[in-house]
Amino acid sequence: MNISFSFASLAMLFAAFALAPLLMGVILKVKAFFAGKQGPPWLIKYHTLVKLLQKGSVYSTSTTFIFKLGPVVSFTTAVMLLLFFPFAGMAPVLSFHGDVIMLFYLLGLGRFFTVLAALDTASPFEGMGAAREVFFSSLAEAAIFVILALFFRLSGSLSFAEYFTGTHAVNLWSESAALILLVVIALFIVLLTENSRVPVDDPATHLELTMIHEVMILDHSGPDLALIEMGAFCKMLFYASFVSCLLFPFQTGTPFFNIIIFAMVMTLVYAGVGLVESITARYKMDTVPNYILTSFALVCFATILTMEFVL
Amino acid sequence: MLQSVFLLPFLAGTAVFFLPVKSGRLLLLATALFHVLITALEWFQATGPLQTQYFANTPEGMLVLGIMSFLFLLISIYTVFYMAEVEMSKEPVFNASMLLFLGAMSMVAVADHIIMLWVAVEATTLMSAPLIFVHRSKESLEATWKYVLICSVGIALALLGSFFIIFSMEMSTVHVPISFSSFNDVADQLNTVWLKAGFIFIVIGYGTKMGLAPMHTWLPDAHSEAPSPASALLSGALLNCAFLGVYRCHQLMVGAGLGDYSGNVLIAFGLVSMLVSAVFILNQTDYKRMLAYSSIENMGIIAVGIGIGGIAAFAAMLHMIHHSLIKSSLFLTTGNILLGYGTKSIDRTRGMLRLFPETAITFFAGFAGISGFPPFGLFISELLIVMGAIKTGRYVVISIFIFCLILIFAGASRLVMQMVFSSRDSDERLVPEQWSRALPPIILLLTSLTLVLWMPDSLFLTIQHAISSIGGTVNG
Amino acid sequence: MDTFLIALLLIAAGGLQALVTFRAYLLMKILAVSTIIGGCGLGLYNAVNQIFRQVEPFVCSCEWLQIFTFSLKIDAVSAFFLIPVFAISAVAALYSFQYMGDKERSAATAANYFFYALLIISMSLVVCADNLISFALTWELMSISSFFLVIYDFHKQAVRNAGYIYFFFTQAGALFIFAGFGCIYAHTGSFSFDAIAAIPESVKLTAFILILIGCGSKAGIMPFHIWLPYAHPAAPSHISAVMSGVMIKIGIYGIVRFYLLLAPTSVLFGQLIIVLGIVSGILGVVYALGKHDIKRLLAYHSVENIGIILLGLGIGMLGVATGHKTMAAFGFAGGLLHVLNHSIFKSLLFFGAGGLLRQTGTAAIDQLGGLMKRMPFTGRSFLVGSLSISGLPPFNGFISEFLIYYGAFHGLDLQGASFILTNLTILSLALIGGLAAACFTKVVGIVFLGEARSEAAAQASETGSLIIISQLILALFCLLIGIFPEPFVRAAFLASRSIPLLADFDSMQFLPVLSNIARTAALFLILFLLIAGIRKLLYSGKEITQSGTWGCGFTQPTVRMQYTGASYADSMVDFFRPFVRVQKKYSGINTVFPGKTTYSSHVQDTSETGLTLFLVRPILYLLGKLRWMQHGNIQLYIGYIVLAIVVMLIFI
Amino acid sequence: MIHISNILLALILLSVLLSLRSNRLMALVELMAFQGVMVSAVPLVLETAHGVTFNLILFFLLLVLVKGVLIPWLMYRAVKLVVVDREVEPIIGYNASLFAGLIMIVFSVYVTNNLHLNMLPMDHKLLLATAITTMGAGLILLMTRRKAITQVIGYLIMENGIYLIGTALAKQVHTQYVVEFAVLLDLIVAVLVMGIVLNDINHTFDDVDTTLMGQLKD
Repeated sequence: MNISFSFASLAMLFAAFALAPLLMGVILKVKAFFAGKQGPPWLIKYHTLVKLLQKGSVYSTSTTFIFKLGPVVSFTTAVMLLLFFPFAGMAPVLSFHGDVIMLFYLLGLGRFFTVLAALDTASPFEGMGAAREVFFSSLAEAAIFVILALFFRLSGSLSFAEYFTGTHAVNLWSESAALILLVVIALFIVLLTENSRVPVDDPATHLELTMIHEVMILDHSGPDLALIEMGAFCKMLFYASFVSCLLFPFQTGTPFFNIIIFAMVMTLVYAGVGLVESITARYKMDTVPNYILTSFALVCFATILTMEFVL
Repeated sequence: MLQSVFLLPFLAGTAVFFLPVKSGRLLLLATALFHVLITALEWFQATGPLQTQYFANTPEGMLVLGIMSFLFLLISIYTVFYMAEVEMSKEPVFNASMLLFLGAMSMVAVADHIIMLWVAVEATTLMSAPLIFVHRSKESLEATWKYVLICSVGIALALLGSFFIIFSMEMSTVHVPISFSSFNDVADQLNTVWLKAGFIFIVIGYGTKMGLAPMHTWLPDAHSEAPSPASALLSGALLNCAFLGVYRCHQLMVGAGLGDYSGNVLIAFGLVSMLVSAVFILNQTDYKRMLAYSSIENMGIIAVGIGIGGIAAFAAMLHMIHHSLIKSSLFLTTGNILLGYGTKSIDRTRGMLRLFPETAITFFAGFAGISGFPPFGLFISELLIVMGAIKTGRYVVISIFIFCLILIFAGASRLVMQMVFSSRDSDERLVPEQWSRALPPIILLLTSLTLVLWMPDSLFLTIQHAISSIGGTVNG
Repeated sequence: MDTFLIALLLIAAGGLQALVTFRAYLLMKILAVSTIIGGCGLGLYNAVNQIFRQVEPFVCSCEWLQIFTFSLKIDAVSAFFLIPVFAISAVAALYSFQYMGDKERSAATAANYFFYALLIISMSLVVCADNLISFALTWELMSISSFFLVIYDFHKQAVRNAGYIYFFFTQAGALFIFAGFGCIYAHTGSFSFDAIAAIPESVKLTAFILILIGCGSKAGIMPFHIWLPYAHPAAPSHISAVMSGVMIKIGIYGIVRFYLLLAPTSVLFGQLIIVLGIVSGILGVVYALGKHDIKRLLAYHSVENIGIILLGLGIGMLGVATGHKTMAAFGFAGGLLHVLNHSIFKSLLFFGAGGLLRQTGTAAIDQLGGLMKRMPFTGRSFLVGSLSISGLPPFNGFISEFLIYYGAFHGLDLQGASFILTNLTILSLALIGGLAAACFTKVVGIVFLGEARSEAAAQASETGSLIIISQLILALFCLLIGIFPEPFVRAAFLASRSIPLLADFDSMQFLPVLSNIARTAALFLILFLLIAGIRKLLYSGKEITQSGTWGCGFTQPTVRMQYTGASYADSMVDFFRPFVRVQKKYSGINTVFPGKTTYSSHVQDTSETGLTLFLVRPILYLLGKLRWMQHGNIQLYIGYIVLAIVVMLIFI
Repeated sequence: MIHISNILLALILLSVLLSLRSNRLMALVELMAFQGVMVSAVPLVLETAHGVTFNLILFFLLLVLVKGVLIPWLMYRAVKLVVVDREVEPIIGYNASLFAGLIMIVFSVYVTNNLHLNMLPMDHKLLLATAITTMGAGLILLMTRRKAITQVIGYLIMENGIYLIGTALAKQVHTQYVVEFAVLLDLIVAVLVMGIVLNDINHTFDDVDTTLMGQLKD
């Protein structure tokens, strides 16, 4: 295992961690812009977190320890993700050959507990959300693994660090740009799915029947909810960084430039999410699988193409 | 003297006709015991026949005789206790016929003269007719009539076949006594066309008796209508005797270089038999008929094994031994079931495990054995037949073979499971279980089991000797 | 005498004494359980010893029936498979002590212990069998003893039906194995395992396919798995655990063993296995999603996990065929380790299901609920089992899946069909993982969480102590393997060393990968504890109140309103509609004052309906048509004889 | 001598055809007795070429006794005792049966000619053709007659045919009287057993129509 406790790596990690809520604000701002509104303040998410952390909690009499375990596990897995990701071309804190498999399975673990926590409440609505969550994300996970397979084919590596900082880095500026373009689109769809964004899920809607992620955490309150929210921000950050790293190779040689460009690309990605949310409506639940399958088909297509390109 | 194996039962049988019931039973048991002793004597130190032109001590004959003798001893013990329950009016006739039947079968086993073999086989039909007939119900009469007529017709054709075989010698230049052993010596000089024709008629003739389809039609009727000890004897001993006739002729064909032809004929009949029994075992409603069809199946398997030759021939011999043991055990058990329930319908013999636990266990063990599960012997023989068939490249044959085995297993296991395990509303037991009647079938099963764990060298050598003449070996 | 044989004798003694002492019920159980556990312990010790000390294989043979030899040989592969055989059997025996509590049926219980002992012995002998005939013999013994175990509750129609289906499949499978053996025997001319590798390549494939069908029907590979979802719910739970956890792996053993013996060079073998693995894996989990009976659901998960094992083995075989060492080593190690892992967590889950069944009297998921509060130990160990079977870190299922992934990823530089299959392997592993997690969130969520859906579930209490202890032991091992995988992976690797290609493979290649996973898992746990601590801190001194669940506006929520397992899985099952046919019955609302309306859905197994529709029915129809043959008319019968003569004379 | 044997064979053929045509049971039994005597005489006539021995004559007498007297008498008794309705009751009509018999003759002549039995004397060939016809007719009776008793007669006619084939082909058998005697004994016992069963059938079923006996089937 490569452990990099360098100042840069750690600093990037903390910066990412700290800025995740801010970037969520970007989405809100973009949406507000398109709606012709002023929108909430940039720091709205920090306010929310602080408010939640100060509160106590109400627990349903139906629940068990699982309900309390859910937020902790999902937050832990999200943090684990960040530990392994090479932000802005910096070496990640940790990495090893094969870490991607482990990380996506850890994400699965987090989801497992989130879903269980939802089912723990005995609420029919939360059950509904849970069912949708596991279904859509299992499809998304399959798409992710095909992407990973493609990356292995291109770079021969199995870790984020190798993908983006190794000798055969995968990004839009390499020789297999056409394939990566397909992957970027696919990954963006996965990002929307995994983070419960429009058009898969609408985090801002008010009808529980139509929700996925939000309905699952209906009964959580106080610090528990804060952990969930923070976990969700981290997850979003992770996927956005993933897309960003594909869009641009942060290997200018100067870490400073890398970070600046990275920040810009990240903002763009978040803005992209906001843009999509502004101009599309949420799909009907039964068309969502097809939407996810689109991403899946894109990567599969890309993978088949590698049979021609890479010999 | 070799002839004593059939003379003794003939004499005893005639005597039993006129003796009172009690002493008749005693004589039955005594004769059975002496028969075993004589057989053992002949087995270990062949004394040889008085008239060598008619009778001979052959390994395959001794195999059949040995099985028959052992079975008869246990079946006669069973019969005595069984008869005590059913109170048959003509018990002396039954006991006498049993002995005469034994005599006729023993004669088949030791006959060497071609026509004498025929005489003996026909005699088995006639002697066993009263055994089936004994209940005198409509059904048993019908069964007897079909048995006697169909078998007589069939065996008459075997006589024709025998004539053809004799003629094949007369067509050639050699002249030897009309016995299988002397014919075997000159087999390569016999006229092949007539030999083939003879073989066909003999296979069809003795095959009728052996239960090869499509000549098997009497078999399910006779086996289901006969009292259980008689069914056990028919299935366990008589079919082997008929098989012996076919086998002798096959030997001759192999000697004449027509082994491939006769082997293929046997395989064809064997497969048809298996298919036919599969047809009727699925959805069977009568458990004795089910067992009867299973006998047809197993005779088919033996025919296939012999037809394939090589190690499959060895397997076929093993199959014959174990089938006799297990099937007669099953038939004896059905006697107990019939006594207990008073019906042969599978539908009305439910819940055996609760009502008649010992019977149920014996029955199921027998079924497992007949389906080829270890620790019973049919497992080995079926495995070896499959192996032998593939070794000779008979892929189609083995596909049909396996297909039939699967079908038959599917049919039979459903029925047997229903009988043994399902539940029944009433707790009525017509006749309670009794160790005296339960023990003979158990002993038969244990014998099969023992023969799997340990086979006496002399038995092995006899089998090896018997199959060597048709090119069967144990080394592939 | 060897430890192995002593262990078997001990187990046999335990089984046999039950037949004698069954009138003293408690004594019989104590003696049976303790001797079986003792024997298994000894056997386990021996197997572990064998595999790690890498001593010369244990060989033992005796003459049998003049022409055969019954011979045993414990090499690394055998020893590896012996580990789950003995380990799980021992724990299941412990479990059975309280689970088998019906004094009324002492004879049946005694028979159960007898056949249980026989099953353990025959399974371990299959694994050690060293020639065709010994393999066939012990295989059949295993089949028949497990059949008797399945029909323990024979007075129930469903159980008899299950027993019948199992019996049928097991015998049909055995005949296919025999045919495969025939192909081998036809070319080697002997029953021994020695010369098998020398037979022609084309025959190898035929033999392998035949054996694959036979062993596959035991293992529960997709089109031949039909008996599994019947037999597992029917059997007592410790038997389901052993059958699902161990016995079906013996089918896998057969495949592995004959693969090793045939030593084929073609890629077809690996590709075939991968295709089967994909089908079993994906469809297994989809059917599992659609099932509402917990034991049946677990049975389908066995099919799924067999699929995963096959994927691993298939990757390994592809690796061998293409000379790709990493792929081969990781594929085989992953497949084999998954054998062990699955045996542990599947037994654990069956134990849990058995406990539920015992306490609530129902196995229907949608009748249960909220049991985590009433059965805390069962619930927690079931949760561990669920996490493991979903392949989530830091539990054992993840380790083996990781190895398979690792092998598969490294196979991505292959070309053509092999590349596509490798890709599909990765894809289906991911899909299986996701769906398995979905399925087990359903089970845990519906059964253990929420509110009780029936009176029985509401009144349930925790099960017996031994039942709990046996579950805890297994749960512990799930976590142990997840965090300290090295020795276990090493065992699996040593077992796969029998492949010539891997003989010189450096096991050091495994170590960094494994230590990385282990460390990450440990890190995860530490981080988890840390965050849990922080959470505790955040809550210190805060007001925590209890209240009902927020009903989203509904003020009178009832337990019947909870999401059920059926509705939970509905959309997912729907997604796979071409392969999974769902039968829905809905009474509808058609009057002004609607009466009681009902709705039920039932997922049909496509291979089962296909088999019924395209094979069983036509055959039965055809054979039914032939029944006029036995017409009862004697003239016709004589006609048959004449016909036979005519036909034969034509072909003279 | 040849003429005598030819006449014998012609008579046998005639009896065969008549038996197919016959619609009265009694007539059938009488025909059978006649046929039995003729069949018994065949070896005597054929073997005289090699000289008539004492054994041969003795055996001829025995055969006549059994085939011509004893068995027909048994059948006669059976018909008297058992059968109420003495109609033959064919499944296939008499004319059709007769026609089948004629075809049978043509077929057997064809078969005999195609067997290339050059070593056999001419009269043996004729005998063979007759024998095959007889056997075939027996089988036809077995397959196409309803009454059990007719089937026994059919069986006996078939047996006669086979015996004739044996006479034509297997010379050696006829020098072994032990064997021949045993075969004959079997035949008698067979008829006896069949008779007993017939009797019981009649008691139980009130008729010997075999179509009544179709209870045992699947």
